Amino acid sequence: MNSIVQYIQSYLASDKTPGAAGNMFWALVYIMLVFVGLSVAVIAMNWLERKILAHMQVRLGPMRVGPHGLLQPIADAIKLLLKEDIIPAEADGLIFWMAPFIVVLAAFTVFVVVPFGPTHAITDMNIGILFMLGVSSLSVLGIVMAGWASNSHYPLIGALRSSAQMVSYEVAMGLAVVSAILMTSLNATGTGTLSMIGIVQAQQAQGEWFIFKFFPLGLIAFFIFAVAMVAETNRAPFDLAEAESELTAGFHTEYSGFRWSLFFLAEYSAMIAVSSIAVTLWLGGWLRPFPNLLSGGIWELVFSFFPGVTFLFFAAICFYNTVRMPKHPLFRIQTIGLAAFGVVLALIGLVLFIPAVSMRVQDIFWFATKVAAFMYLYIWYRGTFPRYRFDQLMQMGWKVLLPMGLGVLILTASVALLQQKLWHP
Amino acid sequence: MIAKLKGSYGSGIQALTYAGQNYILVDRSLIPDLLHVLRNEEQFDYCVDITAVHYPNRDKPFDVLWVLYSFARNERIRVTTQISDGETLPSSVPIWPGANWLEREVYDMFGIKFDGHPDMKRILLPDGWKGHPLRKDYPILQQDTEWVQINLGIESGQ
Amino acid sequence: MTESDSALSHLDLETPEKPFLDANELVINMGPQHPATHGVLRVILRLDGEKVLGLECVIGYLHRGVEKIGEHRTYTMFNPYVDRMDYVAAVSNGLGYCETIEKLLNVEAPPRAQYVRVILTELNRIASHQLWLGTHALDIGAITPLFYTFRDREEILKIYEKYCGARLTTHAFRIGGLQYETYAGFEQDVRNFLNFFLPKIDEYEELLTTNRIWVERTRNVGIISGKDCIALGVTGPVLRASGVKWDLRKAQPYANYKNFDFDIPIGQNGDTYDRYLVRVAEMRQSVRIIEQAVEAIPEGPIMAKVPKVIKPAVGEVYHSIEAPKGELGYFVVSDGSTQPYRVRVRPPSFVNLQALDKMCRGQLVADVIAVIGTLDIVLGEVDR
Amino acid sequence: MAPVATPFFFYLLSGIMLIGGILVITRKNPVHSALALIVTLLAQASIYLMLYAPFVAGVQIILYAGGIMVLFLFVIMLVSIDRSIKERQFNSQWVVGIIAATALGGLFIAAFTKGDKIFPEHVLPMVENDNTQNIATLLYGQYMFAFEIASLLLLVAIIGAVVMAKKRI
Repeated sequence: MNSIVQYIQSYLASDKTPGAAGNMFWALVYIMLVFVGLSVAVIAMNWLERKILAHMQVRLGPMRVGPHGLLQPIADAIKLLLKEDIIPAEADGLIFWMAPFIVVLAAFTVFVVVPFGPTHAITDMNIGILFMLGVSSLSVLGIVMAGWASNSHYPLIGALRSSAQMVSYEVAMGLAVVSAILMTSLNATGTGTLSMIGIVQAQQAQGEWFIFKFFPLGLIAFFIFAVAMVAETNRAPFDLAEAESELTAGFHTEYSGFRWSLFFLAEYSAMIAVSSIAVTLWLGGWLRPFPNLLSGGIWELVFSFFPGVTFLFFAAICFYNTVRMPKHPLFRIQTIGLAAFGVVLALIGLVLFIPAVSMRVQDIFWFATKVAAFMYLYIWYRGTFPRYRFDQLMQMGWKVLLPMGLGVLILTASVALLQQKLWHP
Repeated sequence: MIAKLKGSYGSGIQALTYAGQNYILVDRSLIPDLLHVLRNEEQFDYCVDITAVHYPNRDKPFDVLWVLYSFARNERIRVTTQISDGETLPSSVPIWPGANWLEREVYDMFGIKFDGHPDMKRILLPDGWKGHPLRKDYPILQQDTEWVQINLGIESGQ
Repeated sequence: MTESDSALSHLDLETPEKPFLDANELVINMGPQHPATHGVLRVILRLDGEKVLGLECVIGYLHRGVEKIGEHRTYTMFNPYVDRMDYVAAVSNGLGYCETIEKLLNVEAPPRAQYVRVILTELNRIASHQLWLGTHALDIGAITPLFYTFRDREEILKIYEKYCGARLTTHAFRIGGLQYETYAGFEQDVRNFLNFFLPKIDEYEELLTTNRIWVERTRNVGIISGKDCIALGVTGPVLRASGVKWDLRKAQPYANYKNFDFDIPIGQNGDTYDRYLVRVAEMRQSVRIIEQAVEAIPEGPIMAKVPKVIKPAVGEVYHSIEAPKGELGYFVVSDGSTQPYRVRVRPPSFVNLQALDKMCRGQLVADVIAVIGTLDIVLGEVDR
Repeated sequence: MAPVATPFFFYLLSGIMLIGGILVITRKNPVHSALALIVTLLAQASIYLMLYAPFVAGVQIILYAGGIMVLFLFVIMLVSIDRSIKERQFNSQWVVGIIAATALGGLFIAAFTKGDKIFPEHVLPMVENDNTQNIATLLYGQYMFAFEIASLLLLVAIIGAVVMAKKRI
């Protein structure tokens, strides 16, 4: 008994990820945490997308289920789970059945290496970024299978479109990633790293986010990645695979109920996954703003307040809206619900002010904030842009992003080589 | 213009005016030639409409009429001809490609066939529908009960 | 003859190139239940990959026999039916019908009625173009303009509701003039709307006109030349975007359009982008017309001397107006009874839809959607 | 991290690979065959991982499972499936196939039984952490020439494919 407790406690003192430390128990705990956190994030994202998009479009969005529609995603989830699960008669049953699972599997597995903090990752792999790209490229398989197995024209065209699109943009994406990885090799040993944690540590060591490195080379690489990642996740303005005005719903036209919701889940977790790659490679991962410039005890203290203050701010918004709720008996439950939600947020915020907690959780907060900014960008795109046409999309991928990526890669390599030669003549 | 046409076609053409609108009543035999002339020499390059009217008690029960417009003259003209039931007309699709659907609609509604039309079939009603609804002997409540029963699986829509 | 032949020859299907990998030609059935076919249009597409080899429209799913109904209703009773054809521009339909019957009766609506008619019809044109813009942008993937245009269209519908109680199928006009005097504050409402609306057009344009993706999706898509337009009988903004400066309001003025000063916006290339620009410019011109009309609106009677039972003399009349979608014509034959002997409607959407095949050939599937949108068809009018 | 239950995972993965391989050649539907091949490739990638070659495993997943097999499926879907099912399978050369398989199997068995004498005795140090760096050093150092030749070959293949597929350029 004692040894088990010791085994569990031993990790807390370690500065490695549970995977690297070889601690099975904490690895499992982390897997559960990531899984639950991701599911909550997808649910929150669902609500936020509808709400933000609605306000961009001068309407209110969900307002009925719960205060300000807060419970809408849950209602939707229940609806989807209770819906009839239809498999078309002419469909290839086994493949039709497997496809959504492969997509979800690929979308969730990548989070094994996502570094939410120096110790907050399930494991740190030597080939971390390669693993992420590789596994996320497997989701194409699921989409192709879904489109083909439906045995219907619209899904087939949707699947062909999305797989062609994803395979094409992976090339540009890979080049952008390589140019960021090249930047990690600017240290005394001259060797870079593919490890996600190593990449962030390299940015810390060099005192610069890679987006600002070799200005404007890092910025261009980041831009290429930012465009390619939207295409990679089949989101507006690159959502041709599910362009509802053309192909009704693309590859998941024939899916319904639970299976459809799996595609939905996969889409959003894939969005979070690619955003976390971008954050890790260019935006300093878990690093707080100005870790070197504004260092020292006081600044550490100030920045450690941020997570708590953010949650208190959200709680304040909740309370403000509680006060503004219509004073009508029908709204009583909603008002109480909103107040309770605010209280929960405020409590979380207060807990985050405890120094021990805030030190441990700060990294996750900064990482999540950066990812959330990307998520907002995704919604913003969707509200603003029309949809690209397929040939224009391909043209953009192969004739604009790919040459740009190659150019940036070559320039980055040259500059990096030059700098190394100057350092070690 | 009318005088010129009369000169070349003689008694086959009758020029009429009602409510300030010109229209010409022409013999069936003149139809393809006259339309060609109107299109190419008189610059009536826009075929506004083709339609028909059914007069069941007449000898030749159908009035078929072309509403034409000339951009150059800013002028509208109606060409009307009378045909008997079962008689066909030459298609004007070679003259105005836009006549395609208009002629199909006339066929659909009146059962007047146009020779040389690229795709002479029903347009608004389903293929296989019996009867031509805009004929006067087709009452307003009548429908193709057989078609409705086979295709919609109900006794009658009315 | 030769000229018309050439007009036909490029409508013929070119022999398709032999497709790569011996892939079968794909036949896709778009509609009648499809999100982007604006109702119940069914388009059968023949595709080589994503390239359109040819298409065929199947219409008639919304056929209600409006022309047959017309023969069995009195002139007055048929008036509300025409609103149901192009239901997004019901007022224009009503104007065309009332003017046709007035012509048959040889009466003219009094000046005050004419002015109110012009105001309401032009408001309707704006509403129709707004609805078109929103749905067209939605087809191309921009969802936000839809909500903006619907928000502003609401203001027009409010004016209608205040004037005649209905919002969509208004039945606003009567044969010989108007039934209702305008409500108190009508002019002020219209003026308020114009002041509210002009900046909103800029807002739409800000979202789309210079949007790179919008321009790429619409420029050089669905090109149709002015010559082809005329050959196919295409009218309205589509014709004007192809560079033909022709608008019935100017060419053969009806109502009292000759009293107003406005321009006919035209395009050069006849592509989807030009059609978009033309329609947006038309909204501005409509605003101009309404501004003039609302300032000059005279006092006086609103109804001409029309008998209680309308029995026109024997005769036939074709009259057409510039509806938001193109030339809307009515051909009415009277046999001297209280019911029209024959009512023929020349629907602009029906004739314009013929150009779809010509405009889509050789383009991609995504362009078909854009072109269906840009033709601005209403299936209620196509099928009648 | 120390390896856990190595033999168990080895046999599990080899079993998956074998079953996948058999499915590839027995399925009538080419899409099913392609999917079985993907399973085989993924199992193989996992075996690379067990051999402390994470980079090779990652590349295997990205290139074969994620890239090439997707293109395979793409082509299979474009070509009408119904027709290819009806067509007789390519099983007329089964005699040759069995001979080749037996020869290969014999080679493997020989290598397994006589392996002690052929291959050096000592076990190479397992270098998980520097694996990628080592591959890079080898590829761009010792084997630079071979590497570049291989990429040139691929370039020629790409151009050749484009020329063959597209008559007008």
